[in-house]
Amino acid sequence: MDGLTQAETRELEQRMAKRQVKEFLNVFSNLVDHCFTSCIDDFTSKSLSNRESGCVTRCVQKQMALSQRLSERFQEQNAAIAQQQQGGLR
Amino acid sequence: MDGLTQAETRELEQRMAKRQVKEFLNVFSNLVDHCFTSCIDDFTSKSLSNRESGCVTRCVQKQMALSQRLSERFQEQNAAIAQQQQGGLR
Amino acid sequence: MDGLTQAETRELEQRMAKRQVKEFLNVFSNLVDHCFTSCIDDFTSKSLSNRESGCVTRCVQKQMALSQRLSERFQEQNAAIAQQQQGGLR
Amino acid sequence: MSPQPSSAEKIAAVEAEMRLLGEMASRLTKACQQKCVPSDYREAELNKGESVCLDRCAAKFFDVHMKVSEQLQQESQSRGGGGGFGFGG
Amino acid sequence: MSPQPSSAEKIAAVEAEMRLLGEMASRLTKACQQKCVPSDYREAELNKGESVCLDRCAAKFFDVHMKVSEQLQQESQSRGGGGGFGFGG
Amino acid sequence: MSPQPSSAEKIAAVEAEMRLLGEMASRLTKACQQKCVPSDYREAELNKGESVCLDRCAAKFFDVHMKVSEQLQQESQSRGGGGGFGFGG
Repeated sequence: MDGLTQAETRELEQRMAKRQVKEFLNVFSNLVDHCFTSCIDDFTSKSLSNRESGCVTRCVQKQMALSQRLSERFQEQNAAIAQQQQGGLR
Repeated sequence: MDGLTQAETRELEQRMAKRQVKEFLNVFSNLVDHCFTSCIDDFTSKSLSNRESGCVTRCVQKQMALSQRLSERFQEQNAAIAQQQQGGLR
Repeated sequence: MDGLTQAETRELEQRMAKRQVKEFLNVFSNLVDHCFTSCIDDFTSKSLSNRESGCVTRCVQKQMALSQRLSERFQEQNAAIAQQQQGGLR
Repeated sequence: MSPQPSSAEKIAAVEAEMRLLGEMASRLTKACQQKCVPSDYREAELNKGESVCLDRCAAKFFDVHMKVSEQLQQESQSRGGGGGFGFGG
Repeated sequence: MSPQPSSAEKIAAVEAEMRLLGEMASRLTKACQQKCVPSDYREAELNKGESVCLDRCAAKFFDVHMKVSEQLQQESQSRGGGGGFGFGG
Repeated sequence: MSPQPSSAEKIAAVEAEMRLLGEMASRLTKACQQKCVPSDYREAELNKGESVCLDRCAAKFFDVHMKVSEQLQQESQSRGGGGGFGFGG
Protein backbone atom coordinates (compact mmCIF):
# COMPACT_ATOMS: atom_id res chain seq x y z
CA MET A 1 0.00 0.00 0.00
CA ASP A 2 1.21 3.57 0.46
CA GLY A 3 4.91 4.11 0.90
CA LEU A 4 6.13 0.57 0.26
CA THR A 5 9.10 -0.01 -2.03
CA GLN A 6 8.87 -2.55 -4.84
CA ALA A 7 10.71 -5.19 -2.82
CA GLU A 8 8.39 -4.62 0.11
CA THR A 9 5.37 -4.85 -2.13
CA ARG A 10 6.62 -8.19 -3.44
CA GLU A 11 7.22 -9.42 0.10
CA LEU A 12 3.74 -8.31 1.08
CA GLU A 13 2.19 -10.07 -1.90
CA GLN A 14 3.88 -13.31 -0.95
CA ARG A 15 2.58 -13.03 2.58
CA MET A 16 -0.88 -12.29 1.30
CA ALA A 17 -0.78 -15.34 -0.91
CA LYS A 18 0.14 -17.49 2.08
CA ARG A 19 -2.62 -15.88 4.10
CA GLN A 20 -5.11 -16.65 1.36
CA VAL A 21 -4.09 -20.30 1.33
CA LYS A 22 -4.54 -20.45 5.09
CA GLU A 23 -7.89 -18.71 4.88
CA PHE A 24 -9.01 -21.06 2.13
CA LEU A 25 -8.05 -24.09 4.20
CA ASN A 26 -10.01 -22.63 7.09
CA VAL A 27 -13.08 -22.11 4.96
CA PHE A 28 -12.67 -25.64 3.62
CA SER A 29 -12.39 -27.14 7.12
CA ASN A 30 -15.40 -25.25 8.37
CA LEU A 31 -17.34 -26.41 5.34
CA VAL A 32 -16.45 -30.05 5.96
CA ASP A 33 -17.31 -29.81 9.65
CA HIS A 34 -20.57 -27.99 9.09
CA CYS A 35 -21.82 -30.16 6.24
CA PHE A 36 -20.75 -33.33 8.04
CA THR A 37 -22.54 -32.32 11.23
CA SER A 38 -25.63 -31.18 9.34
CA CYS A 39 -25.96 -34.09 6.93
CA ILE A 40 -24.53 -37.24 8.50
CA ASP A 41 -26.70 -39.01 11.02
CA ASP A 42 -26.88 -42.62 9.99
CA PHE A 43 -24.20 -44.89 11.36
CA THR A 44 -25.69 -48.22 10.34
CA SER A 45 -23.30 -48.25 7.37
CA LYS A 46 -19.81 -46.96 6.67
CA SER A 47 -20.55 -45.49 3.28
CA LEU A 48 -22.55 -42.36 2.56
CA SER A 49 -26.21 -42.97 1.74
CA ASN A 50 -27.71 -41.23 -1.29
CA ARG A 51 -29.59 -38.96 1.02
CA GLU A 52 -26.44 -37.99 2.93
CA SER A 53 -24.46 -37.55 -0.24
CA GLY A 54 -27.09 -35.29 -1.78
CA CYS A 55 -27.35 -33.31 1.42
CA VAL A 56 -23.57 -32.69 1.43
CA THR A 57 -23.64 -31.52 -2.19
CA ARG A 58 -26.47 -29.09 -1.51
CA CYS A 59 -24.83 -27.99 1.73
CA VAL A 60 -21.61 -27.06 -0.07
CA GLN A 61 -23.49 -25.19 -2.81
CA LYS A 62 -25.66 -23.33 -0.36
CA GLN A 63 -22.74 -22.45 1.90
CA MET A 64 -20.81 -21.11 -1.07
CA ALA A 65 -23.76 -18.94 -2.07
CA LEU A 66 -24.02 -17.80 1.55
CA SER A 67 -20.30 -16.99 1.76
CA GLN A 68 -20.49 -15.13 -1.52
CA ARG A 69 -23.43 -13.06 -0.39
CA LEU A 70 -22.05 -12.27 3.06
CA SER A 71 -18.72 -11.42 1.51
CA GLU A 72 -20.37 -8.79 -0.66
CA ARG A 73 -22.16 -7.30 2.33
CA PHE A 74 -18.92 -7.44 4.30
CA GLN A 75 -17.01 -5.52 1.68
CA GLU A 76 -19.75 -2.91 1.32
CA GLN A 77 -19.98 -2.34 5.05
CA ASN A 78 -16.26 -2.31 5.45
CA ALA A 79 -15.86 0.29 2.76
CA ALA A 80 -18.62 2.39 4.31
CA ILE A 81 -17.08 2.20 7.77
CA ALA A 82 -13.59 2.92 6.47
CA GLN A 83 -14.93 6.08 4.86
CA GLN A 84 -17.03 7.11 7.81
CA GLN A 85 -14.40 6.86 10.47
CA GLN A 86 -10.67 6.41 10.89
CA GLY A 87 -9.17 4.78 13.96
CA GLY A 88 -11.08 3.21 16.82
CA LEU A 89 -11.32 -0.54 17.17
CA ARG A 90 -11.12 -2.20 13.80
CA MET B 1 11.61 -12.23 35.46
CA ASP B 2 14.66 -13.79 37.10
CA GLY B 3 17.94 -13.60 35.27
CA LEU B 4 16.96 -11.42 32.33
CA THR B 5 19.18 -8.53 31.32
CA GLN B 6 17.70 -5.08 30.82
CA ALA B 7 17.60 -5.49 27.06
CA GLU B 8 15.85 -8.83 27.43
CA THR B 9 13.35 -7.35 29.85
CA ARG B 10 12.56 -4.62 27.33
CA GLU B 11 12.14 -7.21 24.55
CA LEU B 12 9.87 -9.24 26.82
CA GLU B 13 7.76 -6.22 27.67
CA GLN B 14 7.25 -5.46 24.00
CA ARG B 15 6.14 -9.03 23.36
CA MET B 16 3.80 -8.89 26.33
CA ALA B 17 2.27 -5.69 25.02
CA LYS B 18 1.62 -7.37 21.66
CA ARG B 19 0.17 -10.37 23.43
CA GLN B 20 -2.17 -8.13 25.42
CA VAL B 21 -3.42 -6.48 22.23
CA LYS B 22 -4.08 -9.92 20.75
CA GLU B 23 -5.81 -11.08 23.92
CA PHE B 24 -7.91 -7.94 24.01
CA LEU B 25 -8.98 -8.42 20.39
CA ASN B 26 -9.92 -11.99 21.26
CA VAL B 27 -12.00 -10.91 24.22
CA PHE B 28 -13.61 -8.27 22.03
CA SER B 29 -14.46 -10.78 19.27
CA ASN B 30 -15.90 -13.25 21.73
CA LEU B 31 -17.97 -10.47 23.26
CA VAL B 32 -19.37 -9.44 19.88
CA ASP B 33 -20.15 -13.04 18.92
CA HIS B 34 -21.74 -13.90 22.25
CA CYS B 35 -23.85 -10.76 22.58
CA PHE B 36 -24.89 -10.93 18.93
CA THR B 37 -25.96 -14.57 19.26
CA SER B 38 -27.72 -13.95 22.57
CA CYS B 39 -29.52 -10.72 21.69
CA ILE B 40 -30.26 -10.61 17.97
CA ASP B 41 -33.20 -12.64 16.77
CA ASP B 42 -35.37 -10.37 14.69
CA PHE B 43 -34.57 -10.20 11.01
CA THR B 44 -37.62 -8.29 9.85
CA SER B 45 -35.53 -5.14 9.82
CA LYS B 46 -31.88 -4.28 9.16
CA SER B 47 -31.44 -1.94 12.09
CA LEU B 48 -31.23 -2.92 15.73
CA SER B 49 -34.51 -2.68 17.63
CA ASN B 50 -34.56 -0.93 21.01
CA ARG B 51 -34.92 -4.29 22.68
CA GLU B 52 -31.90 -5.72 20.85
CA SER B 53 -29.84 -2.62 21.47
CA GLY B 54 -30.61 -2.65 25.19
CA CYS B 55 -29.85 -6.34 25.38
CA VAL B 56 -26.43 -5.82 23.78
CA THR B 57 -25.59 -3.02 26.23
CA ARG B 58 -26.54 -5.16 29.22
CA CYS B 59 -24.77 -8.16 27.72
CA VAL B 60 -21.49 -6.24 27.43
CA GLN B 61 -21.77 -4.89 30.97
CA LYS B 62 -22.61 -8.26 32.43
CA GLN B 63 -19.88 -10.01 30.51
CA MET B 64 -17.34 -7.47 31.71
CA ALA B 65 -18.44 -8.01 35.30
CA LEU B 66 -18.22 -11.75 34.72
CA SER B 67 -14.73 -11.50 33.18
CA GLN B 68 -13.61 -9.30 36.02
CA ARG B 69 -14.89 -11.72 38.64
CA LEU B 70 -13.51 -14.84 36.98
CA SER B 71 -10.22 -13.09 36.43
CA GLU B 72 -9.92 -12.48 40.17
CA ARG B 73 -10.71 -16.13 40.93
CA PHE B 74 -8.26 -17.17 38.23
CA GLN B 75 -5.43 -15.16 39.70
CA GLU B 76 -6.13 -16.40 43.23
CA GLN B 77 -6.23 -20.02 42.17
CA ASN B 78 -3.18 -19.63 39.99
CA ALA B 79 -1.19 -18.12 42.82
CA ALA B 80 -2.32 -20.91 45.15
CA ILE B 81 -1.38 -23.63 42.69
CA ALA B 82 1.95 -22.02 41.85
CA GLN B 83 2.77 -22.05 45.56
CA GLN B 84 1.50 -25.55 46.17
CA GLN B 85 3.35 -27.30 43.39
CA GLN B 86 6.07 -26.73 40.87
CA GLY B 87 6.20 -28.56 37.54
CA GLY B 88 3.52 -30.90 36.26
CA LEU B 89 1.18 -29.90 33.47
CA ARG B 90 0.58 -26.17 33.54
CA MET C 1 11.93 -36.92 4.79
CA ASP C 2 13.47 -37.24 1.32
CA GLY C 3 16.37 -35.01 0.46
CA LEU C 4 17.01 -33.40 3.83
CA THR C 5 20.55 -33.14 5.16
CA GLN C 6 21.39 -34.32 8.66
CA ALA C 7 21.25 -30.78 10.06
CA GLU C 8 17.89 -30.23 8.43
CA THR C 9 16.58 -33.50 9.81
CA ARG C 10 17.64 -32.44 13.29
CA GLU C 11 15.96 -29.05 12.85
CA LEU C 12 12.82 -30.77 11.63
CA GLU C 13 12.81 -33.14 14.59
CA GLN C 14 13.02 -30.22 16.99
CA ARG C 15 10.10 -28.53 15.29
CA MET C 16 8.12 -31.75 15.38
CA ALA C 17 8.78 -32.11 19.09
CA LYS C 18 7.48 -28.57 19.65
CA ARG C 19 4.45 -29.33 17.53
CA GLN C 20 3.74 -32.47 19.56
CA VAL C 21 3.85 -30.49 22.79
CA LYS C 22 1.42 -27.97 21.31
CA GLU C 23 -0.83 -30.74 20.05
CA PHE C 24 -0.76 -32.46 23.41
CA LEU C 25 -1.69 -29.24 25.20
CA ASN C 26 -4.56 -28.85 22.76
CA VAL C 27 -5.81 -32.36 23.40
CA PHE C 28 -5.46 -31.73 27.11
CA SER C 29 -7.43 -28.47 26.95
CA ASN C 30 -10.18 -30.02 24.89
CA LEU C 31 -10.36 -32.89 27.35
CA VAL C 32 -10.71 -30.52 30.32
CA ASP C 33 -13.36 -28.45 28.55
CA HIS C 34 -15.33 -31.44 27.35
CA CYS C 35 -15.26 -33.37 30.63
CA PHE C 36 -16.00 -30.24 32.63
CA THR C 37 -18.99 -29.36 30.46
CA SER C 38 -20.25 -32.94 30.43
CA CYS C 39 -19.80 -33.76 34.12
CA ILE C 40 -20.12 -30.59 36.19
CA ASP C 41 -23.62 -29.34 36.82
CA ASP C 42 -23.96 -28.79 40.53
CA PHE C 43 -22.98 -25.37 41.82
CA THR C 44 -24.31 -25.70 45.34
CA SER C 45 -20.78 -26.44 46.49
CA LYS C 46 -17.29 -25.41 45.43
CA SER C 47 -15.74 -28.86 45.62
CA LEU C 48 -16.34 -31.71 43.23
CA SER C 49 -18.99 -34.20 44.37
CA ASN C 50 -18.21 -37.93 44.19
CA ARG C 51 -20.56 -38.21 41.25
CA GLU C 52 -18.81 -35.41 39.36
CA SER C 53 -15.38 -36.72 40.21
CA GLY C 54 -16.22 -40.22 39.02
CA CYS C 55 -17.77 -38.82 35.86
CA VAL C 56 -14.58 -36.88 35.07
CA THR C 57 -12.44 -39.98 35.58
CA ARG C 58 -14.62 -42.05 33.26
CA CYS C 59 -14.82 -39.19 30.78
CA VAL C 60 -11.03 -38.99 30.51
CA GLN C 61 -10.70 -42.76 30.11
CA LYS C 62 -13.42 -42.96 27.52
CA GLN C 63 -12.09 -39.99 25.60
CA MET C 64 -8.64 -41.53 25.53
CA ALA C 65 -10.05 -44.77 24.19
CA LEU C 66 -12.00 -42.78 21.64
CA SER C 67 -8.93 -40.78 20.58
CA GLN C 68 -6.91 -43.96 20.33
CA ARG C 69 -9.51 -45.65 18.16
CA LEU C 70 -10.09 -42.67 15.88
CA SER C 71 -6.37 -42.18 15.59
CA GLU C 72 -6.01 -45.73 14.24
CA ARG C 73 -8.80 -45.16 11.72
CA PHE C 74 -7.25 -41.81 10.82
CA GLN C 75 -3.88 -43.34 10.09
CA GLU C 76 -5.38 -46.18 8.06
CA GLN C 77 -7.47 -43.84 5.97
CA ASN C 78 -4.64 -41.40 5.54
CA ALA C 79 -2.33 -44.12 4.32
CA ALA C 80 -5.00 -45.38 1.93
CA ILE C 81 -5.65 -41.92 0.53
CA ALA C 82 -1.95 -41.12 0.22
CA GLN C 83 -1.53 -44.27 -1.84
CA GLN C 84 -4.64 -43.76 -3.92
CA GLN C 85 -3.95 -40.21 -5.00
CA GLN C 86 -1.25 -37.61 -4.98
CA GLY C 87 -2.02 -33.91 -4.88
CA GLY C 88 -5.46 -32.39 -4.62
CA LEU C 89 -6.61 -30.75 -1.43
CA ARG C 90 -4.97 -32.33 1.56
CA MET D 1 16.04 5.61 15.28
CA SER D 2 13.70 7.17 12.74
CA PRO D 3 10.07 7.91 13.58
CA GLN D 4 9.05 6.18 10.32
CA PRO D 5 7.78 2.63 10.65
CA SER D 6 10.20 0.14 9.11
CA SER D 7 9.25 -1.97 6.10
CA ALA D 8 8.82 -4.98 8.36
CA GLU D 9 6.46 -3.01 10.58
CA LYS D 10 4.44 -1.73 7.63
CA ILE D 11 4.09 -5.23 6.23
CA ALA D 12 3.20 -6.67 9.63
CA ALA D 13 0.52 -4.00 10.05
CA VAL D 14 -1.11 -4.75 6.69
CA GLU D 15 -0.93 -8.46 7.45
CA ALA D 16 -2.53 -8.00 10.88
CA GLU D 17 -5.28 -5.94 9.28
CA MET D 18 -5.96 -8.69 6.72
CA ARG D 19 -6.03 -11.31 9.45
CA LEU D 20 -8.49 -9.32 11.53
CA LEU D 21 -10.77 -8.78 8.56
CA GLY D 22 -10.57 -12.45 7.64
CA GLU D 23 -11.43 -13.52 11.17
CA MET D 24 -14.30 -11.08 11.34
CA ALA D 25 -15.67 -12.36 8.04
CA SER D 26 -15.53 -15.91 9.30
CA ARG D 27 -17.29 -15.01 12.55
CA LEU D 28 -19.95 -13.11 10.60
CA THR D 29 -20.50 -16.14 8.39
CA LYS D 30 -20.83 -18.47 11.35
CA ALA D 31 -23.23 -16.20 13.21
CA CYS D 32 -25.52 -15.42 10.28
CA GLN D 33 -25.56 -18.92 8.85
CA GLN D 34 -26.87 -20.07 12.20
CA LYS D 35 -29.50 -17.36 12.38
CA CYS D 36 -30.77 -17.51 8.80
CA VAL D 37 -30.20 -20.88 7.17
CA PRO D 38 -31.71 -24.13 8.45
CA SER D 39 -29.22 -26.97 8.48
CA ASP D 40 -31.29 -29.62 6.71
CA TYR D 41 -30.12 -28.56 3.24
CA ARG D 42 -33.16 -29.60 1.27
CA GLU D 43 -32.35 -26.91 -1.29
CA ALA D 44 -28.99 -26.01 -2.84
CA GLU D 45 -29.92 -22.37 -3.43
CA LEU D 46 -30.54 -19.60 -0.98
CA ASN D 47 -34.19 -18.73 -1.16
CA LYS D 48 -35.51 -15.17 -1.06
CA GLY D 49 -36.24 -15.24 2.67
CA GLU D 50 -32.79 -16.57 3.53
CA SER D 51 -31.07 -14.02 1.31
CA VAL D 52 -32.91 -11.10 2.88
CA CYS D 53 -32.25 -12.52 6.33
CA LEU D 54 -28.50 -12.75 5.58
CA ASP D 55 -28.35 -9.14 4.40
CA ARG D 56 -30.09 -7.89 7.53
CA CYS D 57 -28.04 -10.19 9.70
CA ALA D 58 -24.81 -8.80 8.25
CA ALA D 59 -25.99 -5.24 8.88
CA LYS D 60 -26.91 -6.09 12.47
CA PHE D 61 -23.63 -7.89 13.04
CA PHE D 62 -21.77 -4.76 12.00
CA ASP D 63 -23.98 -2.64 14.24
CA VAL D 64 -23.31 -4.88 17.22
CA HIS D 65 -19.59 -4.80 16.41
CA MET D 66 -19.60 -0.98 16.43
CA LYS D 67 -21.78 -0.78 19.50
CA VAL D 68 -19.60 -3.13 21.54
CA SER D 69 -16.49 -1.30 20.36
CA GLU D 70 -17.90 2.09 21.47
CA GLN D 71 -19.08 0.71 24.78
CA LEU D 72 -15.67 -0.78 25.55
CA GLN D 73 -13.96 2.48 24.69
CA GLN D 74 -16.28 4.40 27.02
CA GLU D 75 -15.76 1.88 29.80
CA SER D 76 -12.01 1.96 29.41
CA GLN D 77 -11.98 5.77 29.42
CA SER D 78 -14.19 6.01 32.49
CA ARG D 79 -11.95 3.54 34.30
CA GLY D 80 -8.84 5.32 33.05
CA GLY D 81 -6.87 2.93 30.92
CA GLY D 82 -6.33 -0.75 31.68
CA GLY D 83 -9.97 -1.71 31.41
CA GLY D 84 -12.01 -4.26 33.24
CA PHE D 85 -10.45 -7.31 31.65
CA GLY D 86 -8.01 -8.80 34.03
CA PHE D 87 -7.16 -11.63 31.64
CA GLY D 88 -4.43 -11.72 29.14
CA GLY D 89 -1.14 -10.74 30.55
CA MET E 1 18.19 -18.94 -7.59
CA SER E 2 17.86 -22.68 -7.89
CA PRO E 3 14.56 -24.35 -8.75
CA GLN E 4 15.08 -26.66 -5.73
CA PRO E 5 13.14 -25.76 -2.61
CA SER E 6 15.45 -24.52 0.15
CA SER E 7 15.88 -26.42 3.41
CA ALA E 8 13.72 -23.87 5.18
CA GLU E 9 10.99 -24.39 2.60
CA LYS E 10 11.17 -28.17 2.85
CA ILE E 11 10.94 -28.04 6.62
CA ALA E 12 8.10 -25.54 6.51
CA ALA E 13 6.22 -27.80 4.09
CA VAL E 14 6.54 -30.88 6.32
CA GLU E 15 5.52 -28.80 9.31
CA ALA E 16 2.47 -27.42 7.52
CA GLU E 17 1.49 -30.96 6.52
CA MET E 18 1.77 -32.13 10.14
CA ARG E 19 -0.30 -29.19 11.33
CA LEU E 20 -3.02 -29.87 8.77
CA LEU E 21 -3.17 -33.53 9.72
CA GLY E 22 -3.26 -32.67 13.41
CA GLU E 23 -6.09 -30.21 12.89
CA MET E 24 -8.03 -32.67 10.79
CA ALA E 25 -7.63 -35.35 13.46
CA SER E 26 -8.91 -32.99 16.10
CA ARG E 27 -11.92 -32.00 13.99
CA LEU E 28 -12.66 -35.66 13.28
CA THR E 29 -12.52 -36.42 17.00
CA LYS E 30 -14.86 -33.58 17.84
CA ALA E 31 -17.37 -34.49 15.14
CA CYS E 32 -17.48 -38.22 15.84
CA GLN E 33 -17.47 -37.94 19.61
CA GLN E 34 -20.57 -35.82 19.29
CA LYS E 35 -22.26 -38.25 16.92
CA CYS E 36 -21.38 -41.52 18.67
CA VAL E 37 -20.71 -41.07 22.37
CA PRO E 38 -23.30 -39.77 24.85
CA SER E 39 -21.86 -37.24 27.26
CA ASP E 40 -23.12 -38.69 30.52
CA TYR E 41 -20.08 -40.93 31.00
CA ARG E 42 -21.69 -43.72 32.95
CA GLU E 43 -19.10 -46.12 31.58
CA ALA E 44 -15.34 -45.65 31.22
CA GLU E 45 -15.04 -47.99 28.24
CA LEU E 46 -16.31 -47.63 24.74
CA ASN E 47 -19.02 -50.22 24.26
CA LYS E 48 -19.43 -52.25 21.09
CA GLY E 49 -22.06 -49.96 19.59
CA GLU E 50 -20.00 -46.84 20.21
CA SER E 51 -16.86 -48.43 18.75
CA VAL E 52 -18.62 -49.47 15.57
CA CYS E 53 -20.24 -46.05 15.32
CA LEU E 54 -16.82 -44.36 15.64
CA ASP E 55 -15.33 -46.50 12.86
CA ARG E 56 -18.18 -45.72 10.52
CA CYS E 57 -18.17 -42.08 11.53
CA ALA E 58 -14.45 -41.81 10.70
CA ALA E 59 -15.03 -43.40 7.30
CA LYS E 60 -17.89 -41.02 6.57
CA PHE E 61 -15.90 -38.03 7.76
CA PHE E 62 -13.19 -38.91 5.26
CA ASP E 63 -15.77 -39.38 2.54
CA VAL E 64 -17.28 -35.99 3.23
CA HIS E 65 -13.81 -34.48 3.28
CA MET E 66 -13.04 -35.92 -0.17
CA LYS E 67 -16.44 -35.03 -1.55
CA VAL E 68 -16.23 -31.41 -0.44
CA SER E 69 -12.71 -31.17 -1.77
CA GLU E 70 -13.74 -32.46 -5.20
CA GLN E 71 -16.78 -30.24 -5.31
CA LEU E 72 -14.72 -27.14 -4.51
CA GLN E 73 -12.20 -28.03 -7.19
CA GLN E 74 -14.95 -28.41 -9.77
CA GLU E 75 -16.56 -25.15 -8.74
CA SER E 76 -13.27 -23.29 -8.84
CA GLN E 77 -12.46 -24.70 -12.29
CA SER E 78 -15.88 -23.85 -13.68
CA ARG E 79 -15.52 -20.30 -12.38
CA GLY E 80 -11.94 -20.09 -13.60
CA GLY E 81 -9.68 -19.63 -10.61
CA GLY E 82 -10.33 -17.39 -7.65
CA GLY E 83 -13.43 -19.22 -6.52
CA GLY E 84 -16.62 -18.03 -4.92
CA PHE E 85 -15.12 -17.16 -1.57
CA GLY E 86 -14.70 -13.44 -1.39
CA PHE E 87 -13.29 -13.68 2.14
CA GLY E 88 -9.72 -13.96 3.09
CA GLY E 89 -7.67 -11.61 1.05
CA MET F 1 27.13 -24.65 24.06
CA SER F 2 26.27 -23.57 27.59
CA PRO F 3 23.65 -25.40 29.68
CA GLN F 4 22.01 -22.02 30.44
CA PRO F 5 18.90 -21.21 28.42
CA SER F 6 19.56 -18.37 25.99
CA SER F 7 17.72 -15.04 26.26
CA ALA F 8 15.54 -15.99 23.33
CA GLU F 9 14.61 -19.24 25.05
CA LYS F 10 13.84 -17.52 28.34
CA ILE F 11 11.64 -14.97 26.61
CA ALA F 12 9.91 -17.65 24.56
CA ALA F 13 9.21 -19.63 27.73
CA VAL F 14 7.64 -16.68 29.53
CA GLU F 15 5.63 -15.89 26.43
CA ALA F 16 4.39 -19.47 26.12
CA GLU F 17 3.41 -19.43 29.80
CA MET F 18 1.42 -16.20 29.29
CA ARG F 19 -0.30 -17.66 26.25
CA LEU F 20 -1.28 -20.82 28.10
CA LEU F 21 -2.66 -18.83 31.01
CA GLY F 22 -4.55 -16.53 28.66
CA GLU F 23 -6.07 -19.48 26.82
CA MET F 24 -7.03 -21.19 30.05
CA ALA F 25 -8.68 -17.99 31.31
CA SER F 26 -10.67 -17.73 28.11
CA ARG F 27 -11.78 -21.37 28.32
CA LEU F 28 -12.75 -20.90 31.97
CA THR F 29 -14.80 -17.85 31.04
CA LYS F 30 -16.59 -19.67 28.26
CA ALA F 31 -17.35 -22.72 30.40
CA CYS F 32 -18.60 -20.85 33.46
CA GLN F 33 -20.56 -18.23 31.59
CA GLN F 34 -22.48 -21.07 29.99
CA LYS F 35 -23.08 -22.82 33.32
CA CYS F 36 -23.99 -19.79 35.44
CA VAL F 37 -25.36 -16.91 33.40
CA PRO F 38 -28.55 -17.13 31.32
CA SER F 39 -28.17 -15.54 27.91
CA ASP F 40 -31.26 -13.34 27.90
CA TYR F 41 -29.51 -10.38 29.52
CA ARG F 42 -32.46 -8.84 31.27
CA GLU F 43 -30.08 -7.41 33.86
CA ALA F 44 -26.73 -5.69 33.36
CA GLU F 45 -25.36 -6.76 36.75
CA LEU F 46 -24.41 -10.14 38.01
CA ASN F 47 -26.88 -11.06 40.72
CA LYS F 48 -25.90 -12.79 43.94
CA GLY F 49 -26.75 -16.29 42.69
CA GLU F 50 -24.77 -15.83 39.48
CA SER F 51 -21.76 -14.47 41.35
CA VAL F 52 -21.67 -17.38 43.77
CA CYS F 53 -22.15 -19.79 40.90
CA LEU F 54 -19.19 -18.25 39.03
CA ASP F 55 -16.92 -18.55 42.07
CA ARG F 56 -17.81 -22.20 42.55
CA CYS F 57 -17.59 -22.86 38.85
CA ALA F 58 -14.06 -21.42 38.73
CA ALA F 59 -13.01 -23.59 41.67
CA LYS F 60 -14.46 -26.69 40.01
CA PHE F 61 -12.86 -25.84 36.68
CA PHE F 62 -9.48 -25.72 38.38
CA ASP F 63 -10.19 -29.00 40.16
CA VAL F 64 -11.11 -30.69 36.88
CA HIS F 65 -7.99 -29.23 35.27
CA MET F 66 -5.79 -30.70 38.01
CA LYS F 67 -7.64 -34.01 38.02
CA VAL F 68 -7.33 -34.49 34.28
CA SER F 69 -3.68 -33.50 34.41
CA GLU F 70 -2.93 -36.08 37.12
CA GLN F 71 -4.88 -38.78 35.34
CA LEU F 72 -3.02 -38.18 32.08
CA GLN F 73 0.31 -38.31 33.87
CA GLN F 74 -0.60 -41.63 35.50
CA GLU F 75 -1.80 -43.06 32.22
CA SER F 76 1.30 -41.96 30.37
CA GLN F 77 3.53 -43.44 33.09
CA SER F 78 1.67 -46.75 33.13
CA ARG F 79 1.96 -46.94 29.36
CA GLY F 80 5.59 -45.88 29.46
CA GLY F 81 5.92 -42.61 27.63
CA GLY F 82 4.25 -41.71 24.36
CA GLY F 83 0.71 -41.98 25.72
CA GLY F 84 -2.50 -43.08 24.13
CA PHE F 85 -2.89 -40.13 21.83
CA GLY F 86 -1.85 -41.14 18.39
CA PHE F 87 -2.73 -37.76 16.96
CA GLY F 88 -0.42 -34.91 16.45
CA GLY F 89 2.85 -35.88 15.00
